[in-house]
Amino acid sequence: MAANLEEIRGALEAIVGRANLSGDAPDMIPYIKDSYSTMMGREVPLPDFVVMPKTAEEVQEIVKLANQHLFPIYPRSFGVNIAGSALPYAGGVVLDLKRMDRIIEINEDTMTATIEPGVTWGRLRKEANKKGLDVIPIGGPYQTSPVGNHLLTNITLYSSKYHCDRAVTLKAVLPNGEILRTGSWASAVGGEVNPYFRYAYGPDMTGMFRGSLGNYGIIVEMVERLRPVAPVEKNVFFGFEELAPCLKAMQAVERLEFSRTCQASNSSMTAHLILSPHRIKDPEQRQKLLARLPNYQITLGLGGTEEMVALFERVANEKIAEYGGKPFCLEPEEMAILNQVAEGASRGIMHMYAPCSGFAAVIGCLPITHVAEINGIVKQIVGKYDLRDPLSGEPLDHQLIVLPYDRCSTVYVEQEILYDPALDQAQLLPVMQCLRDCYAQIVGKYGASHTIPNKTLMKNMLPSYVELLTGFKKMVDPNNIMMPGGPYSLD
Amino acid sequence: MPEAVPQTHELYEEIRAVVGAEHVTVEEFARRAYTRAPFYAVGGGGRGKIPGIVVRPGTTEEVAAVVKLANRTKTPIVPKGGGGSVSTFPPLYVGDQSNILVDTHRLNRILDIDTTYMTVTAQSGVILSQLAEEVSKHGFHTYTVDVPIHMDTVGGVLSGFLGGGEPSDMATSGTMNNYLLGLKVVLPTGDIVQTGGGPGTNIHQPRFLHREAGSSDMTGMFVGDGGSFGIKTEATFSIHPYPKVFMLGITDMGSRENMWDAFRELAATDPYPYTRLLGFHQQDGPWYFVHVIRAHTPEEGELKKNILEKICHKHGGQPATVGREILQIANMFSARRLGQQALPMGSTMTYFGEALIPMPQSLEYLDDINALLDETVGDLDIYKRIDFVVPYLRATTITGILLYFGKGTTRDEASQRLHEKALGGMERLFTEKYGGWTETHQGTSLAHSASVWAPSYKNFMRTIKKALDPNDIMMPGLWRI
Amino acid sequence: MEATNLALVKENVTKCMGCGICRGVWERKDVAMCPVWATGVGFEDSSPRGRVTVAQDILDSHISYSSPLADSVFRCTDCGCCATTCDAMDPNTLEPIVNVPQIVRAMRMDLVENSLVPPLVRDYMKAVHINGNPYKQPQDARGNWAKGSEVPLYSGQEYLFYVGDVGSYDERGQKMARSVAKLLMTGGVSLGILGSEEYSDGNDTMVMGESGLFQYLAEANIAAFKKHSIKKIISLDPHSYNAFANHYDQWGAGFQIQHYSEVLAELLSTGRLSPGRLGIKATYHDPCYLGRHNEIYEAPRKVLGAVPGLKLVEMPRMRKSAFCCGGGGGNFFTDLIGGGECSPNRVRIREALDTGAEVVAVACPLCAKMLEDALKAESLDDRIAVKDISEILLDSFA
Amino acid sequence: MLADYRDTIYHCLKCGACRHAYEVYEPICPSGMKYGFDSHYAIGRISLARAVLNQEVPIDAELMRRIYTCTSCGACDEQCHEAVGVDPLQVIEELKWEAVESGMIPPEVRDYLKHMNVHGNPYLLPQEERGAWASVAGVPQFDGQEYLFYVGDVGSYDERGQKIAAAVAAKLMGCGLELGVLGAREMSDGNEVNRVGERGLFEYLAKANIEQFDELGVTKIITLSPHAYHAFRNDYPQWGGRYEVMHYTQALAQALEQGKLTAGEARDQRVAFHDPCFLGRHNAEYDAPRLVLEAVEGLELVEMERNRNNALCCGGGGGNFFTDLLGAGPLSPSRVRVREAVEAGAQVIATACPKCFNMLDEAIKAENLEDSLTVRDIAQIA
Repeated sequence: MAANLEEIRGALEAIVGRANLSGDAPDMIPYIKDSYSTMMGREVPLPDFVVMPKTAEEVQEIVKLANQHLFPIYPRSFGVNIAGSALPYAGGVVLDLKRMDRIIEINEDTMTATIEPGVTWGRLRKEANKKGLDVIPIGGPYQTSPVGNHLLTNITLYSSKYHCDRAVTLKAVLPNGEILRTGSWASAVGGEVNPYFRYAYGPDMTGMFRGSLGNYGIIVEMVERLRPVAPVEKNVFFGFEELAPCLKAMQAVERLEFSRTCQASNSSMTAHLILSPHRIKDPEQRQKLLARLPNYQITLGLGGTEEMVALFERVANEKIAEYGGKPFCLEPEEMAILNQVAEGASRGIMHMYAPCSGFAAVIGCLPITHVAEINGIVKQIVGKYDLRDPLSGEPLDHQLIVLPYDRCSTVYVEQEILYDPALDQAQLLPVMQCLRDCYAQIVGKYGASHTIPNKTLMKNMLPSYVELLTGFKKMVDPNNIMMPGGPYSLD
Repeated sequence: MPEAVPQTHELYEEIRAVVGAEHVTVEEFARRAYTRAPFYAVGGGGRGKIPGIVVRPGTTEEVAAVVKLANRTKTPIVPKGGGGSVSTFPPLYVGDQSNILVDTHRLNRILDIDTTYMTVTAQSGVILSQLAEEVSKHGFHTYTVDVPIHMDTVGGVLSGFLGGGEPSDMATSGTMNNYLLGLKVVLPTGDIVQTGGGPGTNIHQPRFLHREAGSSDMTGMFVGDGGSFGIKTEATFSIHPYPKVFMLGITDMGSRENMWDAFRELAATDPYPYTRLLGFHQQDGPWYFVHVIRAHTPEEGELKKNILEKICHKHGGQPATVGREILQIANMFSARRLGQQALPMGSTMTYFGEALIPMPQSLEYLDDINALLDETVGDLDIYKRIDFVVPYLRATTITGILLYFGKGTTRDEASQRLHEKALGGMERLFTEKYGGWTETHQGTSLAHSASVWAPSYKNFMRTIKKALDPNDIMMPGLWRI
Repeated sequence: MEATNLALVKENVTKCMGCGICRGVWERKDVAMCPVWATGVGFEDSSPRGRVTVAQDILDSHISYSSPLADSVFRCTDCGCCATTCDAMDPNTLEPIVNVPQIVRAMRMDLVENSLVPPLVRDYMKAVHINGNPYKQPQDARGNWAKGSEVPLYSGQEYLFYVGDVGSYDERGQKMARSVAKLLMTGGVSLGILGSEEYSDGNDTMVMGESGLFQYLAEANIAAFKKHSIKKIISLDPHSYNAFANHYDQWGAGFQIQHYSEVLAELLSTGRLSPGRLGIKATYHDPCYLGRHNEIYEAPRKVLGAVPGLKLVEMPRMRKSAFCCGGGGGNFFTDLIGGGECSPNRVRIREALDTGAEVVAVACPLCAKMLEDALKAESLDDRIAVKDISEILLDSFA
Repeated sequence: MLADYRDTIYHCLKCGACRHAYEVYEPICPSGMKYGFDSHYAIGRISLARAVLNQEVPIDAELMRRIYTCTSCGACDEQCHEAVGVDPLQVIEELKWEAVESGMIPPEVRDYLKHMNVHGNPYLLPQEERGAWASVAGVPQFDGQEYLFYVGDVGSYDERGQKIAAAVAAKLMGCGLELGVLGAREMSDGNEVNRVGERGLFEYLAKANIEQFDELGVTKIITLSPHAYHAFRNDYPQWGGRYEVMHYTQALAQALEQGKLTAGEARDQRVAFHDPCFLGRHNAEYDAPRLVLEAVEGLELVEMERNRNNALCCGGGGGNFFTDLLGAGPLSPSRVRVREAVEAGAQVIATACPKCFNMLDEAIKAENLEDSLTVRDIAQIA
């Protein structure tokens, strides 16, 4: 690329304007590191340019240019980059899409929002609320982008109630620069008035882009399903002493199919959700709270008319009691935070990363029956490496959060091993080893899958499936310009 | 006039070696029997192409072997399930007279029902009602298409219906695709691929619990593909605890305005007080709602019923006093069987303009297709026409006219006129005004859909098709790309 | 090639919507299933819908009758399930209007007339034609089953006990004929048999399209009945019952016909038979020619219900939805469907086993034989037994 | 030393919370909003700080150009502090200091500091003219009055600033407050100097001011500018300068409470108050200005979407008022801000800081909103 760098710069400038392109190191450094790369100690080269397009047409032009000059492209939607998914592993162009931040439509009738990648859950929620609607977040923080989240995964903290076709249709710039609209949006002319059905026109192409991490193209617009706000919406909280009955209760309740949202966590996680980063640093406050918290907790989101919510609550109480769970209550302020967390996309969710902000997440999507076991395994491995809580210096109690998928048939499990990110590489070694051990034992034995395609994990996939994934990649991106080189690439 | 059709097939011997003599035939009468689908004449003109050979493989591996043979000679393949498609079956249009019709009838085993992970894995030739029955024995239910549950196979519905078909509870459940966890597919090259679940789950446990857990959702690509991306041989679905309470009701909503106001309010109510909702009326008659409520407890059912009734009542709804005819119409939409609404002798039933329409435009669309109907086939002997509108989740509706031709209109006549006049009008409506597409069913919808595809979409499909099917043997020409 | 008989039922053919429901309903609650389709032999042409399609193609002269087609056509068991499941209904009666068995019979008649019947069918016809029975046994031996029993030859008794081919010649049938006769007589029914004067009822020749032979047999039987001034007949075999009740009238039959299960039910209800206690669990398999074709569902059940201690459990597919044993439509003799794991009788015996019954009760000698064969093929002899309802009743006396 | 902030730097999660205001969910970082690249947001600046710390990149003028567009408005702190507990502004300002130390600063910043060094003010005007506005306005020189009315650079030299200073003084005096100004004796408060990292000059100015205040017997100070208020209140005590410091809006609110302020009339005007960062976010004073405005008869106080702790900076902080590194354009914060005021339905955007006034007034012109929106200082409204 170096040979014709100036030519490319000129062309890119002509597309996005001088102000929205930079090839200066200070502008590009922020795009080559995130928590993941830091912990893994992986060096990611500087890209050649950071480019901020404003329109789909500009994105198209850039992609065409990339094919012409064969440079890689790494798009990022709003750029909440924690796990190394959008780093420019092979240089080239970082496409920062945060200028594409239009909420094109919030349709009250179809209860959908048409958004660009730079729109965040928070903003979408705010605008939706104005029309009596709400978002159905995937579970990321409020400042993440629905488009970006869908590129990662479709897993949600929301129960089966809302899992249908959340990403309805989308408009993507393919690696060849053409625009592809999926679902009923694919109609040449009429599609513009009806992007509200996911499955028109044969194969479900919306699904192809979900979880693709940008490998198959750049989503420039997406129709996201919203939900109406029920007359009464309420979260109820139950505490358990043991994990196994807690998970059993969660499964039993989820099978009744009335909860709007559901999640389980251990007290270590709950404390982090509740306490702001500063308060949790105070050992006294933390201990006090932990003493009041049940060891494990289930949060259920209920919604409906007053009578309905009352009924659901009663049934939930009865069901949970069968497994020894009890409702619990904390101070109003604390409950307020937990309530926000239960609704997703809140600041409380950010608290779980704080204040250490070094977290080695053991993430898996697996049957709920394995959760207690792998929780024990993580605990044991953490003990083996004698990891310490960076706040208190006490032996580390890892954080556990369990989010059911579709009535608990499987769950999304996240276990956070907190560490102090200011430690140097040598000091981080035990944490790294611990994480590797966890993965080796859990992925291998339980078939736990990450939520994102990862080269290591792809080794565990059926070769025929990998072939389909990579074959599809070759087909739509023959020059391999999208996302090459990283752990998530499909080249 | 008798059509000259070949009586032998160049791959007969080899296919016979794969599946055994009793599972392959080149008999003309047997081949012709596969060109029949419900209301066959109405959808698009006659019975169409006759396959050159019919094969009933018994295993995925046999399917793969047949597909590989077909690749060698570049012979078109048409997979077929139960043949319950109501708007003609795609093989009528695709391929040529050497077509290998792969009948999945023998792939009819339910392989696994797992109540812990709540999944069922079945071969693609399993009839949906069989699936439902077996699953219900374990206290669970599946979201399978309702009409015609007794004829359609898992593979046929997943391939032929947009979104893999609409379960009876479509108003709240979405399509079957939402409950599909993974597929085993014989690709057009003869390679076998297992989708779903992604990393780990494929190898370490025989369950496909997350479609997107490992990467892109490669499962969805095969849903609604009309069979052109491969032959499905196994599918895994999630199953659901059976809601014990089932309540059905009919409400007389009076005027169209009343119906629509209530319809909109119902669609915006959270949680849904119903699992199925249907608005319909006949000629100048009142609009009726048919609803189904499902719940896990009687109280939950009662509460939902109260909410639903309150909303209907608020907009002028009255408990309906309905005769047999209305019940029959209501049944037509909820019937688990296709034509159970008692056809008059010699009449022919079809859907006219059934389409997915954004909710706000549903009634406008209804007016448009009624006008189109008047204009194009209105002078034929029409015995009955029923307008209907059904919600799909909260965004779109399935709106259309249920049309019965009387004795004075023969099938051929109806077919010809629909084909010549009405279809064009419909295409215009969708390209110019409504987007989306007519019909959720396989057959005409797939055969015509490419006509309104955006060029880039067409390109994309062509690219995928070319890469997956270099010899273009699987349902060639289905999308006219 | 002539399709005269098919042309007569043309309206029936054109009424078909092609929905395919006639093939059967897997959900085993309301409607039955085509045994041929369930077996998986043949292709779409061997399903009821396929048969109509083929008929349409013949009528439209797209194809002609042929030997392979004959194999397909003769594979139908005439069980009538398709005619009960058909979705094309008369709006006034809500009854199905497409009658596939009728279409199949017309095609078979055409095939017979065009000399295109499969060899096994031809053998059957030939045997009946020459020997008067498909077993190629002498006519004199027809009454042999009754030898050693007290069953008298007919001589003016109130009833003729008509036994038919299977009851007369088949070992299993004979056993059943004896137990039925014994019970009837115990109940004080005055009856006699025709013995060597009995002729084949012709039911299966009729459903196999040999209408000439059928007429010949019917007339021969009628003549024999008239000769003996027979007014009331009890039939052993539902197939005979079907022929007598529905077809003999055209030749001026004029007698009253009952199936033995009806008579037994009456004897039990009037106290003329008092069964003993029998602590078993039994399920009842409806024969197609008794059930679907003639709507006799209650009588056999009443018989079983009258046995103290007997617990009747039903199979999911019963009465109108009962699943054919595979022996109807001539297939008992021609065996065009063949064996195998999915053969109808084996499917049926497994279904019976699933109910937890120790005994599957039958009321037709063909069904008895078919299911017993299945029992052996499935090696279920020690888990479930096939018994005629009369045999069960007799057991209770012992 | 940047190294002192290693923990803070390493604790950045790169979550981007610093870019948007929580609960408002709108862009909140003035420089990021303008430039877009992450390097102009806290998230990127922390990355740069880390790279500098690890000696992966040198501090140079190009790098510092990304740092100096920071207006020290504190919005990133506000977001990040609550979300993950990091205070990025400290790191950013530490970088600025390191840059000044090593001389690797953009020319615009260098010029500003040079002017401050040479002239004592960024306007390159003589010290004698500092009090000129006061004699015109009839504000007495400080001579032992209860309050010192400290005006600062903008109020002293800038045309609009002078008008505001006069109005504020008049209003305060109207409330019966005894005050005096330092006039030609007044020295820069040094807050902006501090914000661009010239800690030595700031210390010099602070000490000089403290010396003079003490010499003159100043005990109570009312400041015109929130910037001066911030420096006096939070920074001066470290050198022994402890005074009772009020921002003039606080003084007016106090007067209102005591019944000394008779607020004027506004002819049915809808007014939006623009929180100055150094009054609001940095010193948590959100209520005093609103109390004063609400007391005005016929005035309807409307709020812009981004208000109080989520207020959007006008772009004039952190030295940018003088260096103008942020530059103009439709996405410059001041222009975004006036558009927001119009969206909120305001006819007047009320300020309590002469810098904000200037920035917004210019923005109204640039946006051609003169007919629908005017900027007025609180003292001009009340």
